[in-house]
Amino acid sequence: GLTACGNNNASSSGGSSAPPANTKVGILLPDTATSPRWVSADPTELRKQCADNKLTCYIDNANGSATTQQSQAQALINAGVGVLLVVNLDSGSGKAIESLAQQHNVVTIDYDRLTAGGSAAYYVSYDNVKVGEDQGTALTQASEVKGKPAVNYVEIDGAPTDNNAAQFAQGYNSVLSKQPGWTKLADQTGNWDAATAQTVFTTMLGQHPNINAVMVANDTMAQSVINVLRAQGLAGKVAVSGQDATAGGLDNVMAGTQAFTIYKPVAGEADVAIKLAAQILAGQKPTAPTTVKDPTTGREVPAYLADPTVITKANVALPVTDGYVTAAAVCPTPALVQLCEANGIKMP
Amino acid sequence: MTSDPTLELRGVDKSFGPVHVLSSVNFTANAGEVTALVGDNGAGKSTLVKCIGGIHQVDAGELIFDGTPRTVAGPREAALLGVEIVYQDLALADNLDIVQNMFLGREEVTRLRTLNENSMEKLARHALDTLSVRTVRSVRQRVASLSGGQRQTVAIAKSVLWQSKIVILDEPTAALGVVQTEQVLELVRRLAEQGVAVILVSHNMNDVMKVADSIGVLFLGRMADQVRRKDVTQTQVVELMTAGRSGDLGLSPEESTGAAV
Amino acid sequence: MTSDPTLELRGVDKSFGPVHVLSSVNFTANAGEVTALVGDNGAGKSTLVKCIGGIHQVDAGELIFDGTPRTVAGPREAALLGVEIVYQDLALADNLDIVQNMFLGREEVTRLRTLNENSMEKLARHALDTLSVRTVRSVRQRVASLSGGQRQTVAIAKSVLWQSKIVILDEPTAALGVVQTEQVLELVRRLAEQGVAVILVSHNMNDVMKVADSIGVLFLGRMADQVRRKDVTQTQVVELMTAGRSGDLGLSPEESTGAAV
Amino acid sequence: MSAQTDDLVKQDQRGPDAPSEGLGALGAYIKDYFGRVRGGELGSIPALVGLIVITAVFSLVHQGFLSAYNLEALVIQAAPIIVMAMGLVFVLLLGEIDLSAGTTGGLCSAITAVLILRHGASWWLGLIVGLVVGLLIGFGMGWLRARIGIPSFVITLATFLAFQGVTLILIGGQGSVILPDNSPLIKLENSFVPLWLGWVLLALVVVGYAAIKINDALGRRRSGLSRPPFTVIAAKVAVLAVLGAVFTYEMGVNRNLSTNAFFNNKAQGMPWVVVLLVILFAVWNFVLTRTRYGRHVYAVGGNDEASRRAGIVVSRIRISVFVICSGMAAVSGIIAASLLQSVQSNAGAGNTLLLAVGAAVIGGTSLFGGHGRIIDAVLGGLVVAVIINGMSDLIQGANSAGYEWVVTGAVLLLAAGFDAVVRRSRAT
Amino acid sequence: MSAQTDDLVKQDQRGPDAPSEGLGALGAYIKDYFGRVRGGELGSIPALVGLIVITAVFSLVHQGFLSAYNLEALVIQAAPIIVMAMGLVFVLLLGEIDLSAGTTGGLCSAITAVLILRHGASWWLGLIVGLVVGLLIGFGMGWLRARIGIPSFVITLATFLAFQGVTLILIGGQGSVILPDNSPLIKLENSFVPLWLGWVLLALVVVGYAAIKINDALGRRRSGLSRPPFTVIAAKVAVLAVLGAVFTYEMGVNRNLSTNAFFNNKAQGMPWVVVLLVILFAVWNFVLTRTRYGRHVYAVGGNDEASRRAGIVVSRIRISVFVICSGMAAVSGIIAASLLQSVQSNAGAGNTLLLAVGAAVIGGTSLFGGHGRIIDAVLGGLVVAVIINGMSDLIQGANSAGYEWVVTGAVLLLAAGFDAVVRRSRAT
Ligand SMILES: Nc1ncnc2c1ncn2[C@@H]1O[C@H](COP(=O)(O)OP(=O)(O)OP(=O)(O)O)[C@@H](O)[C@H]1O
Ligand SMILES: Nc1ncnc2c1ncn2[C@@H]1O[C@H](COP(=O)(O)OP(=O)(O)OP(=O)(O)O)[C@@H](O)[C@H]1O
Ligand SMILES: O[C@@H]1[C@@H](O)[C@H](O)OC[C@H]1O
Ligand SMILES: [Mg+2]
Ligand SMILES: [Mg+2]
Repeated sequence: GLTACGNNNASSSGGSSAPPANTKVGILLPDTATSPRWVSADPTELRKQCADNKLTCYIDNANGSATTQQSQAQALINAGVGVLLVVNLDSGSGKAIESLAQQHNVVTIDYDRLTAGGSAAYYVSYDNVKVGEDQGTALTQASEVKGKPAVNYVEIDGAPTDNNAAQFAQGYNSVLSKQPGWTKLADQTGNWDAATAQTVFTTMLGQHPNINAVMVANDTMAQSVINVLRAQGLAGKVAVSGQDATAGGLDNVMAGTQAFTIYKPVAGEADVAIKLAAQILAGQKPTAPTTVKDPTTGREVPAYLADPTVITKANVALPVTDGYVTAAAVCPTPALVQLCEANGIKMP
Repeated sequence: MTSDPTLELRGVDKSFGPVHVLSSVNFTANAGEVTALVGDNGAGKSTLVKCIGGIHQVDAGELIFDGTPRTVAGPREAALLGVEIVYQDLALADNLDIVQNMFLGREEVTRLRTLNENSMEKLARHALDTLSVRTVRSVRQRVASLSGGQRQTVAIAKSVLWQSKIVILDEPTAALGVVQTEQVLELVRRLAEQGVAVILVSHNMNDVMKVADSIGVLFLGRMADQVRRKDVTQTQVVELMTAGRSGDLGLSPEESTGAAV
Repeated sequence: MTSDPTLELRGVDKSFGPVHVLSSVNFTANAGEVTALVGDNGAGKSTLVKCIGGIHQVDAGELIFDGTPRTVAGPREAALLGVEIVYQDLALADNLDIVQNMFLGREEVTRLRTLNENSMEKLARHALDTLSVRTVRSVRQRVASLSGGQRQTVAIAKSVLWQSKIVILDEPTAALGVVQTEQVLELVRRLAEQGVAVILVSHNMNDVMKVADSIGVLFLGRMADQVRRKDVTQTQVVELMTAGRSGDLGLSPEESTGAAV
Repeated sequence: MSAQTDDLVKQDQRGPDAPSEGLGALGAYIKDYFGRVRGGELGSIPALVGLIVITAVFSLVHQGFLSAYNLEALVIQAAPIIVMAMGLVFVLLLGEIDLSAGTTGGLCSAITAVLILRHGASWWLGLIVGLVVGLLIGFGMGWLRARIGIPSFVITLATFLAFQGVTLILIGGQGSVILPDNSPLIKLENSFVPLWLGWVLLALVVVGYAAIKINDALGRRRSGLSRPPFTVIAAKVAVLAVLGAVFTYEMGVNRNLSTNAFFNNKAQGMPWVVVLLVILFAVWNFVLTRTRYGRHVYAVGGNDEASRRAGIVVSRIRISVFVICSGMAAVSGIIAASLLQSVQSNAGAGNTLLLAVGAAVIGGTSLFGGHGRIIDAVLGGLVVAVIINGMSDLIQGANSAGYEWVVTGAVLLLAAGFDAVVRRSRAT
Repeated sequence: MSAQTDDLVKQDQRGPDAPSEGLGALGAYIKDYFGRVRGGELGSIPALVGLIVITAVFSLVHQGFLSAYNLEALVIQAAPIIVMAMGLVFVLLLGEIDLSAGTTGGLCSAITAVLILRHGASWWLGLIVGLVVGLLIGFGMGWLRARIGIPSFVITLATFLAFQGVTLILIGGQGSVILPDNSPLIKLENSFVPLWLGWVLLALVVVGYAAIKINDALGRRRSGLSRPPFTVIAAKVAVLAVLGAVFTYEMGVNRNLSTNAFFNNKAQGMPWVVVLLVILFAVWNFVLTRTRYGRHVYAVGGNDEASRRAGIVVSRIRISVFVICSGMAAVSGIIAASLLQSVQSNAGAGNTLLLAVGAAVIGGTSLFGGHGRIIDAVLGGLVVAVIINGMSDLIQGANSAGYEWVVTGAVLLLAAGFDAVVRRSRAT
């Protein structure tokens, strides 16, 4: 029998000892381009949790296509899953999947991204607005700008098609716009894409050579910003933000060319979500610690929200020690191995 | 002559970029007559035909139909003026079959506006039969698979299905066999007898002398002369073609050497 | 005859899907002779030529070159066997100029392996001159802009630049003027005198009777007969073409009506 | 008409005495058919065989691939691809390309959705505006191609980009607009034809098909032309009836997998979109094969200069195919919106267009103009849908996206390779 | 040679007495040139004029567009597009398409990066393996096209998808592989030719160009053929020298924007990639215009049946253009990696390919085969790069992406429309 784990506030509503009739869980991941997490951290952790909870998990990635995700959902329902974890590509297609699932009595959980107007039973995530706020705050704390009376900054946002990007922007804008002495010189989208971000930032820098800080939404795009700064001899002199604690991002943090990155350990989402799924399959109806208001329907969606961690040079080793990224990925060359060791990342 | 010629060209000029192909060409074709248009290779015969057909626009000069000057903006306008042309390069759609090609642009339809395939198929076969093509397996064959002569026959048959005032045939018998050539020449005469103004472009002097009433000779883009058949011998025509002049016929000596190329 | 014919076909069959085009065709061409290949439209002449040129593969039968049976897998193999062909459909690349077309596949190069444009341009111009084409403005003109006859001249000039053992001309004079036709016929005789086996496909019986040493007559895909020029009259040849037989020449009565179509 | 000619063109015309029925005629017909196939006139055979092979393979490696549930999923997934491919066939027939068909569909469905949701338009008004915009877009692009002479690749590359932008602006930062639950637009892909009506419709289709074929044959007989034996017609009608019946029956099975005792709502009957597909197929097939317009499309695609000389207004034909293509793209976009019950801000971007063109090409339509049929879109669209559907369940796990891409590419290549090898017999 | 013929072909050949120098000859040459232009032989004029117009517009609406800083940015952004377009020209010359050139580039650069970073390969070994993989990919696709007969659209659609998958699998969960800072690969786009060397290279190019032109003219004179007057050659060489000098000078200006007094590391000199571009241009231009191979590429593109009959092994030519295209795609991918100093898991996906094809087409290359030159890739690539660069800062704000897409599409269309209108004079 499956026993509910208590450490994540998920409490059982009924102590059933009979083995669950259905142990199949479907997991729909969104894409591969916006963040490496969907290819590495999430599936790895989810799979591990599934094994621990003796569940059969089917993990699909929709490659950024809502149609593909829809057909994957159908295939999973056809395969007989009892719970479906959905990381939607947008609320609309997410909602379609959830109503499809509901038709077939499959319980859905919004994973990482909330499906506005959807019918998910739970929402498990990091708080994206909070992530944005943390990004904004951390940027103001960066050594390159800290204490300066006047700071010129530019913004490079995520993809306008991604609701999370809007929430991140909402978060960091709420912080930066209130920061005394901070002036926003330009605001463009980098589309979560390295090449776009690089073109955009090249032009920005040409127009505004006196930039002190760059509010860039994730590590992939931050790398492009740093490339351009480096060509101008400005890398390390301009504060650059990030997100996702990617190997490259951590390298840049260690090298001092990026001020920080945001670490969202998947365990915070994956462990909770899978345990939740196990409980649902076992016939329980756990009570969530909090709720999040669905912006379209106003429904209070039961939610489990984890807190992100800001990673600076000081705690740069954390994602590696957690196993979120491997030391080999962070330190691929001899020069980086040295840097890693100096920052407390031990090579295996 | 009391009535206007069916077609008259006056001072037609045509260049392609730096290349002058036709220089002030005059030419007439009368109803009920076969007017031959001859000239050396590259003299400009096909270009002249294409100007009449609206494929090319003339740079200068007039096209006069039944006494009225007209601009022929395109093949549609030419068709409306009653001009029907068999081009030297045939212009068939390889992906269509014989019937489809023969009725292209003039498909017959039923009362429901759907294609009347049965009627077209019958008419097409009949038209081909009159031209003695014996080896065409089926009129539903794609023209891509036809032999050179068969293609030519399809193009000719296509042009005679319609009631036209002017029929222009640009080297229609080039690829044809002995019997088929006879048939086409017979057809040419028959058309003329029906009152059509037939213009025949040909290199075959025997054929020209046999069927033409009038002969226009192009020499390096100029009209060397247009003469009545009965007034000339074959030798004279050949001389006109190759030298631009023959005795007192044709261009003046200066003109014939300095002709635009 | 002591030596083998330069080219001999034995029992050649060729169909396209359900269409039988050639049925057990025999044919010979000797060095130093002009062998005419005649027949009605669609009789299969061009198909036969394409089989020799490796464009089509025969379904059955033998192609014997100088006494040795060979399979001609493609145009390259044909060229290696010394066969040079002017196809009825000319096959020129419209986007290339005259020189480029004439030397296509056999470009001359300098010691540095770069194209020797100068040498090719001179040779091309010379070859065209011998064919009396007077209206070609420049040998650097794209062939797309050439007149029908000019295109044909380019194709012919292309084929005589090379030392070949067999030269096949599929209706080479169809689009040519009087003078140019003369030149081509002269060329044909000259080639034969140089020991080449020339095969001439033509619908012009006058030309055929004038230059041919031997005449093969195709009738609906069968070889009605191959005869020596001196043994026949023009009327007999035309009869063979149109009926498959003439007196005791040609197919048996049954064969000539039941011939495969 | 000389007797001799009659002899020689006997394939065209049978005299009144020639058997046009009976075993002899049937044998001749079949022999002729195989002769044509050997000669390279393969029609839909390669695509059909490819479809059957892929389906067979997937249903072997993948339990439940042929379940009623998945069959329905397949149909509704294939629908937008097929519809877009149908429109593309017209453009491809002229040797043109429309890279923007996908984003045009996205844009039109976005317009429809935004009108309905944000401006309170009724669903049919939204729908009409969306479709009209599609037609106008097609007209604009066709005009630029035909009158200004810009290559269609560049025009439609520009609109491919631009429409993505417009859709994004329209839908805004929310990522998608959700159609109201009760909207008839959603019903298209998510509601089902009542069982009895399904059978009635099938009967109509079969009877209609039979009537047309018989009428054709009688017409040819009246005109003294050769015609297929009635046995052949009967056989074709029978095949259609059987396939249709199997499909209708399968779609009649309750697909609701839920074992839950609380709910009892059944999912049975074919999705309404099937009816739309049948209608679109019939209409466009009719247009292409039985009207002057369709004939002119083929002619212009085969030889536009010849068509011009035949008096066809080539530019008008050229514009019209873009109009049809964009119009069908709009329909396709709306079907996709129905499938997803919403419109994404990146609707129609990505591989949508490439897959639809791929469908038409696999079906047998040439990219060089002059060769293609509406059935190509249907068969090719089914092939693509089967590959995508089959794929979406085959590979699981961390890098599933990567492997799926690889396998999808490989299967696509196999399907096309198979097709090519079969067709190659055509080349001598 | 008859005297008469000589007369009539006088444009070809001037007798020894005809003036081949002096004002008369120059006048004749210029007149002939304009005659040809009026006749529709426009060459690069439309693309060139388009480029100038767009550049002028952007530098009006957008301060600093022509600064040395932005000029360099433009060049390094254009480089991968131009290189890919150069390869595509070969494929397009045969009327084929390679939809996978973008993802091939991505894959090859991923292989190079992964080899260097994860397997400790030296940079040149990684580079060579990446390039060789590119060539092999091209061979495979060419073989499928030429021998199996699958349409290239479908083959390369399949590989477009598949290579995206392979790259994703290779790069794996990290999202990107970052090239080591000191890698020579990074230098390509980020390091600069020393000023003196820049001028030396320019001198070499100018002298080389002049030498070739003069040698050609002398050769034609020796063969008794007409040749351009030396004044024309001198003028062309002078234009090249002046443009080159302006560029070299501009690139010699210190582009460092930092006004900081503590540091004075300069950014000056042209990026190394310019040298690579010049070499690639020279090589491929030479191959296309002066070798038998190049001639055969044009011939097969113009009329493959005629080429076959002329003894050209068409399949070999067909395979070779895919090899060249994929090889150049690999080079392009590596340049892109140098630009981004990393390889992303979605490298080369998205619009990369469409923009490169658009570049070639805007430059003047036909999609139907037979017409195209290497300079098309350069000019068209610059047009596209200017549009993208000019766009990247024109519109600000959250929905800027949408507007940018729209404007990019619009500008692309304008550029192409302009091009088309200019070229249209060709049609009568
Ligand atoms: N589009 C074009 N561009 C440039 N020159 C052209 C074009 N079309 C034709 N010409 C030239 O115009 C001249 C006349 O061509 P045309 O086809 O009218 O000759 P023709 O008298 O019909 O010759 P033929 O008897 O060989 O058919 C030729 O020298 C040809 O090269
Ligand atoms: N690819 C093909 N498919 C089907 N039938 C073909 C094909 N090629 C030729 N044919 C048929 O074969 C027959 C012979 O054609 P061929 O071109 O050899 O005739 P020909 O003797 O050269 O005639 P012409 O004098 O008209 O040039 C014709 O009936 C033609 O329709
Ligand atoms: O972590 C981010 C994720 O939340 C977002 O959806 O896509 C981009 C990533 O950087
Ligand atoms: Mg002509
Ligand atoms: Mg022939």
